[in-house]
Amino acid sequence: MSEPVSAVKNAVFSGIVRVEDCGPQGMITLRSDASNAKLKQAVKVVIGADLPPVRGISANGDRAVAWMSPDEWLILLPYAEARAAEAELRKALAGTHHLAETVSDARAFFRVTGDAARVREVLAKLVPVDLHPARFGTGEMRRTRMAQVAAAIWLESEGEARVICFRSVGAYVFDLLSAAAANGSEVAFFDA
Amino acid sequence: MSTRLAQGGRFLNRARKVNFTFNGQHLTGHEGDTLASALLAQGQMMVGRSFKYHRPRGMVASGAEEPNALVNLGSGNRLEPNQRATTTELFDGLTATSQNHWPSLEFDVGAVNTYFSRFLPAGFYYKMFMYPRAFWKHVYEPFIRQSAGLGRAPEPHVRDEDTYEHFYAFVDVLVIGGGVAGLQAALTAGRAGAQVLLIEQTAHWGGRAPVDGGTVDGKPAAEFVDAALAELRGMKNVVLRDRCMGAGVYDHGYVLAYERISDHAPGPAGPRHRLWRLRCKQVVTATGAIERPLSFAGNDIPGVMLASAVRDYAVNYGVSIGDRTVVVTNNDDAYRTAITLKGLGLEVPAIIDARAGGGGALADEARALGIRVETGKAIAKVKGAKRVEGVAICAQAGEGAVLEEIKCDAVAMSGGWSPVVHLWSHCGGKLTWDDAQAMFRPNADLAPTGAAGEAFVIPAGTANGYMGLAEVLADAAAAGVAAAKAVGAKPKKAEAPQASTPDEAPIEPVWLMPQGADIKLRMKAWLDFQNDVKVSDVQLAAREGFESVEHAKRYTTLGMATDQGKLSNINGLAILSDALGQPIPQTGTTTFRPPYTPISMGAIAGEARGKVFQPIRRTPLQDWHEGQGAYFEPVGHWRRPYCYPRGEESHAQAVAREINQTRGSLGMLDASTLGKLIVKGPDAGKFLDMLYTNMMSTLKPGRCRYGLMCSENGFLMDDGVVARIHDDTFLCHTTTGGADRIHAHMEEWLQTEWWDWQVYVANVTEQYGQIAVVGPDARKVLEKLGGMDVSKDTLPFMAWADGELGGIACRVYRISFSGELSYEIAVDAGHARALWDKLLESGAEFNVMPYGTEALHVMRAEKGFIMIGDETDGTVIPQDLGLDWAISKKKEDYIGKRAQERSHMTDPRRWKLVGLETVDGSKLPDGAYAVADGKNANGQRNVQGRVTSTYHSPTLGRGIAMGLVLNGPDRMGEVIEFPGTDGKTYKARIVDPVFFDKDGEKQNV
Amino acid sequence: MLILECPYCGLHADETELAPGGEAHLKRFGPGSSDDDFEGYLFMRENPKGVHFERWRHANGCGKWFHAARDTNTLEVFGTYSAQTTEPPQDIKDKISARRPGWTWREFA
Amino acid sequence: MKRYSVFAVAREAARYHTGWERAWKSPEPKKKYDVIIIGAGGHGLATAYYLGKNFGIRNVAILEKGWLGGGNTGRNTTIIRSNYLQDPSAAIYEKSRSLYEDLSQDLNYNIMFSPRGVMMLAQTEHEVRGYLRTAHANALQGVETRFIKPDEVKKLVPIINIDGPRYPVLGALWQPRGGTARHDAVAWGYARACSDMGMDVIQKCEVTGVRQEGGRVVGVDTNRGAIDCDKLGIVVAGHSGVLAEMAGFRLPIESVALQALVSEPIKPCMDVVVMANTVHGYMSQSDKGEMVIGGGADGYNNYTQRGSFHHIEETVRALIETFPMISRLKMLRQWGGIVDMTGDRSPILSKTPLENCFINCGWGTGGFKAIPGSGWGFAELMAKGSSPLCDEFSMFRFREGKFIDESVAAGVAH
Ligand SMILES: Cc1cc2nc3c(=O)[nH]c(=O)nc-3n(C[C@H](O)[C@H](O)[C@H](O)COP(=O)(O)OP(=O)(O)OC[C@H]3O[C@@H](n4cnc5c(N)ncnc54)[C@H](O)[C@@H]3O)c2cc1C
Ligand SMILES: NC(=O)c1ccc[n+]([C@@H]2O[C@H](COP(=O)([O-])OP(=O)(O)OC[C@H]3O[C@@H](n4cnc5c(N)ncnc54)[C@H](O)[C@@H]3O)[C@@H](O)[C@H]2O)c1
Ligand SMILES: Cc1cc2nc3c(=O)[nH]c(=O)nc-3n(C[C@H](O)[C@H](O)[C@H](O)COP(=O)(O)O)c2cc1C
Ligand SMILES: [Zn+2]
Repeated sequence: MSEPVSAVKNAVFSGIVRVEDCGPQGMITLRSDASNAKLKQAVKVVIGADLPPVRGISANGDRAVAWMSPDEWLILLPYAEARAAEAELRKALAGTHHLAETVSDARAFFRVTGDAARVREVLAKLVPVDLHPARFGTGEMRRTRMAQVAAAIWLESEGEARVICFRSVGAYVFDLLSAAAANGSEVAFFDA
Repeated sequence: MSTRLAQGGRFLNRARKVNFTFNGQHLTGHEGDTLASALLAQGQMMVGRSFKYHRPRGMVASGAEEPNALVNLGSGNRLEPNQRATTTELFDGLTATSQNHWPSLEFDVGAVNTYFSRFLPAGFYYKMFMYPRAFWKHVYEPFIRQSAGLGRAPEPHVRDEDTYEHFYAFVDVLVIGGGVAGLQAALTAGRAGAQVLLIEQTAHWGGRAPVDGGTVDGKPAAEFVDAALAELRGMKNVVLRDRCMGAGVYDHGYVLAYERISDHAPGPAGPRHRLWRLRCKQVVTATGAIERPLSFAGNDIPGVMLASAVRDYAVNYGVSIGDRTVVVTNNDDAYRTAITLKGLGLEVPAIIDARAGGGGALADEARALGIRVETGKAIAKVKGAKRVEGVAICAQAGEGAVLEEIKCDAVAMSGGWSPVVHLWSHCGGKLTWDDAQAMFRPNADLAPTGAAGEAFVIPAGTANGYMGLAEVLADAAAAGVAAAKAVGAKPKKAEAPQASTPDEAPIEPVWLMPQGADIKLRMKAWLDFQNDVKVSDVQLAAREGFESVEHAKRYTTLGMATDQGKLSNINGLAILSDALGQPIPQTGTTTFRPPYTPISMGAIAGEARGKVFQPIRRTPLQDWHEGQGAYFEPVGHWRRPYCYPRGEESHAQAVAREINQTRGSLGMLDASTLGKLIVKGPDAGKFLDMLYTNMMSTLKPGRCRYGLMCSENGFLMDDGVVARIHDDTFLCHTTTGGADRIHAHMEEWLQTEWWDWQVYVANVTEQYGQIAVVGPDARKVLEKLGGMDVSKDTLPFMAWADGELGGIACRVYRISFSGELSYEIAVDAGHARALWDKLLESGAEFNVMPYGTEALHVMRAEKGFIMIGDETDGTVIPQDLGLDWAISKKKEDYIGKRAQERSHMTDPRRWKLVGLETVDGSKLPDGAYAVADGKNANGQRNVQGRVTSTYHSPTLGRGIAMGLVLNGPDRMGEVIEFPGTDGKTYKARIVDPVFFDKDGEKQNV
Repeated sequence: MLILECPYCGLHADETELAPGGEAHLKRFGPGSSDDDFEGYLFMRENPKGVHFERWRHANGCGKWFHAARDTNTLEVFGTYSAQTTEPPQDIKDKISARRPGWTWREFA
Repeated sequence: MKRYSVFAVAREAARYHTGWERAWKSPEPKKKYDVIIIGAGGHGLATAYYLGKNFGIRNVAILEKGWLGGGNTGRNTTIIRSNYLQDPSAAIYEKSRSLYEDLSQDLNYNIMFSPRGVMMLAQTEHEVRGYLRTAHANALQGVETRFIKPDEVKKLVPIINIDGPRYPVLGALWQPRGGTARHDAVAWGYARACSDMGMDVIQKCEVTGVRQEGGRVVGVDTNRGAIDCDKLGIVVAGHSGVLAEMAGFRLPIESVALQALVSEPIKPCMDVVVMANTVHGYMSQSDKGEMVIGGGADGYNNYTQRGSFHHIEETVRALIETFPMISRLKMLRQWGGIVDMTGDRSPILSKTPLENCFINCGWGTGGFKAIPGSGWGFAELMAKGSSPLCDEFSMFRFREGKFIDESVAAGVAH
């Protein structure tokens, strides 16, 4: 098998924050009724993390599960492990109505790092989301609109945000984030 | 002459000089100057010409309300027309030119209009220029247009070099206006713990109070401002922002704020403007008040200025407007100007107070300074043309009989104050007329309401109609408390600092000066300085039946200029009310609309320009296409290669080459944009039976079926190949444009109609790159890569299989849109390029070529396959296209079935799909219609069909087309006529739409 | 610029995250239905200046459809609720009655 | 009525314009009229005018709840064109456009019809084919249009950016005698002419109920009392749903906000009307110098005459991309109107389930251009019960599946 290529391979921009492509990332879309008795266990066993609460993301090392909608989760894990995990999930959920599809290649994935307030404000230039530290913190997965496309964001830690979008608009989102991070464009709204 | 005073100027840093040019002339000002104050300091009072009569215009105001002092700022890629000199902070290298004159500001040919002004009253153009008819287009309109506009239009090739951005912020309390009221409201709300954003449009905090005087807790107002700022800056829950204007208040607490980041210091990196898109739980509008001019003859002559502005220039910028300033007023506030000027050693020959009883404590103070005060008097007329030379005085109660002339070079006028209620009003806040103070003020009972029906805007200070400093602070503190409470904070009782100002005598409304001014005076008494609307114009409108204030506005253009009537509206509607003999509140105001002052288009567009104007969707092979110099066509947000021209080839030649190669041997297409939707669950088959017109539940795993989807309205909306993956899993291909639409369509039906059906849908469009390998040598090239059995028996037509090719995992569909032996290979997008490269490499011996969308279109047309968007256009049903075979007769229901039973849908006269071949082999023009005999009731030529797609077929060496024709399928062989727009008529024969390989032998090998 | 609470995410979503979907609680009429019923279902719309029930989708969010009760004249939102229901819930109807005494729903036919 | 002319203006100038008479009277409503028209927008007034002019029906009242012309007629971007695709549309819009040509003279009121040309840009291959189709259709419909090449586009509109890069201009559908007119003047001119014919234009008169007996309309209730009539025409655009409810029927209509904005005035720089539908923006320059810009419609029912700001953003960024030189111009004012959108986005000119009650609505985002033609046809429909200009626009077409859909080529409505 060839080496997988991410949407905006190795892209990096440095301005008031650093924006970079995270490279290939394993992802699985998992759909099931939240009340499915096997679901919690399946996720726990395969990913090692608990099902997150509404809008949550719960991690276990390099694996994580994010709430996407009442009957949908996104599973994050190393790229190479996605297909196998998909199969395991299917097996664990066999006999119940569910869907598990690998979507690693369908997404672009970015990391935005730097001063905590700067990271928030770069995102706040693009998403209609209240990113005030009092109301948005780590552990929350936010699906939203980023300029003209759909995206999901969360804080890995203060000073490090992650952005997921569709692969085809990866370059667009990278360019957006870079523009928002242009030197001289500090907002200083979250600094107080 | 206006000039710089030796001392004073709160805002000035006299130590730093700033160089700029005006109309090419090199001038200097100081750091802290506005362009207006710097020009005035240089004696440059006249800065432009009015819109209609090209009258000389000078500054009348000192801030955002300025109607006259508009300049072309900068040049070339940085030219900004209509920039207000009064809000333009001076910077080194600033260049400005004056507007609306030819050949020069001083000598303007257009000024002849002023002599004809008698012939050009409000609305004159509705009554003239009608005869002879042809003259409108060729004489009148060009003439009118020539004189249109104010600022210079940027050159066609101009590209703005600056960047712009947006910022989303969510706040508990937004306070708009950084005067004492805004500061106090922010303090109160901030102390209560609410999260506060305080914005101020200028570069200075404190608003009018430091200029107007008064004390707060025994100290000068300026000290209160400093202390308040210090405290606010220390609060973690408060953000302050200057040069940031509240531009508009919208529904559900949405507010736009316009931050001018680098207008005052262009150059360094970063955006020029930032548009804040705020969501606020509560908005406090502490936007202050705007002084009104008085309407007397000649009130537009340069040198006549608002009294507060005269004061501002003196105190803030150390600029005197004249050596001898006559003050004219109907209220006490203007006395402050006289007192200030006198204190600076300037002459104030008289204060003309229209009130018979005159003023209060300030009047006494003025008199004590030796200023002559005339009460019950008015200005009959201002003398001068390009500059005030004197005023003629009369009794306010009379008709203008001149009592005396006073020499002066400036007039400071005050007609009272109007609270800035714009932001309160944008989103539905109502006003009430305050008779005692002669002003409209916010009606607190009819505030704008938000998402929960709650009032979300609170006016404060002068913006709420409170004029005295003490009242202003008390009201602002109360507003801060109310706002804090509304957002759930726990404010202490409003404690406002104690303020004191001299007692003032009440204002007496003066809408016309003198009260009985005759028509000649009224024709010279300006209401709207920029648009040249005079008292007589509004009176004319009333006389002609334009009684609604909205009619009067539109008929006279009052308030429609770039200042949006900040100075003129109230005066205008008072004149209108008087003319109609009705009280002012019955007349009402026109509608306040955003933005408060104009905001740049660049800021509105934000970051969305150039590269990120719109998302461009890229397939995993996009880099390769770009590298090949493909010619792209936009399809939705994708850009798909239309063809890959080589060397000097034309597009048509490239397309022909690509087709010939593909049909002859081997071609490859990037089909990644096709939608791919996984539909899974126990009810997936049943669900797809409802979505497609054909039966999908009977499809066998491992097999593919072409399907049609209709809207509930019966029209064909999408098509594509469905593959059954497992018993409970299907993969539905959609058109390129259809992926998101059809995904949403499926979710909609599942969530809102059949929510008890067990089906999940996932959009995996972008998970896969999809490569079509097409042509007689297709199998050979796959076999060469090796890894899976792609033989006819193992992988027959309309089957699919999972496997590996050249070591890359993939899924191969044997489907064909070209009529050739064809494999569509889906591969994880991250590996698509690798597979593509391998295919190119092993296809080299077959001279493999990529082909673009146009070749795809031609090849499908040669085969008579329909294309969504060509054969369909939203009005076509599958039955029109002879696709009855794909409409299940067994199903009771599918989306669109009921609609297709309606009388017009079953009408035998619906046009049906046929092939068309020109008699001479040429290509039928795109979009041509077939004519029938006669004309319809509306005199239009009858038609009997139209071309839906048409191409030159390189395979057949002739033009081929498809079309919808009345009774078409029954008229095979008949020749019908298509008039072109080129004057020719094209004759075409009705034929079978399958032009090539009718029996499908090529694809079935 | 509306804000609606997505009942699934529990978020007050900006209008730009949402996609509007027209009148709510339409009853589908399929094959065999009368012309009147079909026309009523597919085209005829309540278009009140006042209380309106409508469909929205949290398109740039969880992707779920939901219902909103809103006043088209003041843009007040009385509440949002599940899409999987054929009628507005009683508590929302009560809330509307409190704020808009005398309002009716689908009385007019 | 005293005629308007340059001589009249000169005469009046001599006496300081004190002698002008009212443009329209301000009568009290009578007890009964032959015909009542609800709504003194362009369409209502034009209907009344042609009822009088073409059919001699002059005992007519036009009832307006606010100020005449204050609805969408007073807030639209004034584009006039007739390059529509479908026959019924082309017929009524071209009739309208041709009436506009002489309207100033006909009404003796300068409505400033400016046939400066309307250009609809083709920015995708699909749009090119769509406009070629329209051009062919127009040729057979007697509508003068032409598909032009990019270089001609650039010549006509020097400020346009034809090279993209995102959406290069591939050509345009050009209607040389499309253009604009002064929107307020259209309402005022018709009102003056109606008033002059003896009709009553009654402002601040809101219809609050439609009275019927035995399935026929007999009159209306208003805030100024009940008024009887033999025939009723409902011409209230965004409020059609509200009036239909009063009259006891439903419409395939939803009312939504459509927005527009103007820039500050600048010296003339664009001589034609340009519509760029791929990116959703259109722009013209008024005779006063503002750039007049139309935005998109909201997707939700709304009666507030405000809209959601993101549509303005979308439009402005599209226009900056198309006309880069506007980036440093400033938006002076933005506003909204409530437009009545039908199921196929084409208008309704129709009898209704209530006898003698007629409705003219559904012009949505594009009815200013149709005012004279719609008035002409609707008057005929009201007077005679049928009109070739209107018959296809029946409100019953939806149940038959007989749509008049203009969006099919690359068309849009404005
Ligand atoms: C922003 C915008 C841009 C547009 N751009 C264009 C364009 O460029 N070109 C184009 O051709 N069209 C355009 N249009 C559409 C066009 O403005 C309308 O189609 C047209 O003006 C409708 O005219 P009308 O007479 O039917 O309605 P209106 O002018 O709205 O008149 C209806 C009248 O009915 C009155 N009314 C309502 N209810 C009652 C009642 N109960 N009792 C009494 N009176 C009542 C209203 O007050 C109103 O005055 C645009 C519309 C908008 C909003
Ligand atoms: N006695 C009188 O007749 C009279 C009249 C007017 C003002 N005053 C005095 O003026 C002071 C009023 O204080 P105040 O705070 O109410 O008003 P203010 O005018 O002092 O302050 C208002 C502030 O709001 C800003 N502003 C206005 N619109 C804005 C917008 N859209 N966005 C951002 N900023 C905006 C202005 O630039 C100004 O700084 C008091 O000292 C009062 O006594 C007296
Ligand atoms: C074609 C056209 C041109 C306009 N030009 C101006 C203008 O130059 N200045 C202005 O203030 N408003 C202008 N307007 C907007 C009107 O002032 C007003 O906002 C609009 O008619 C809607 O009315 P409303 O805001 O009173 O609701 C224009 C409107 C139209 C339709
Ligand atoms: Zn949600």
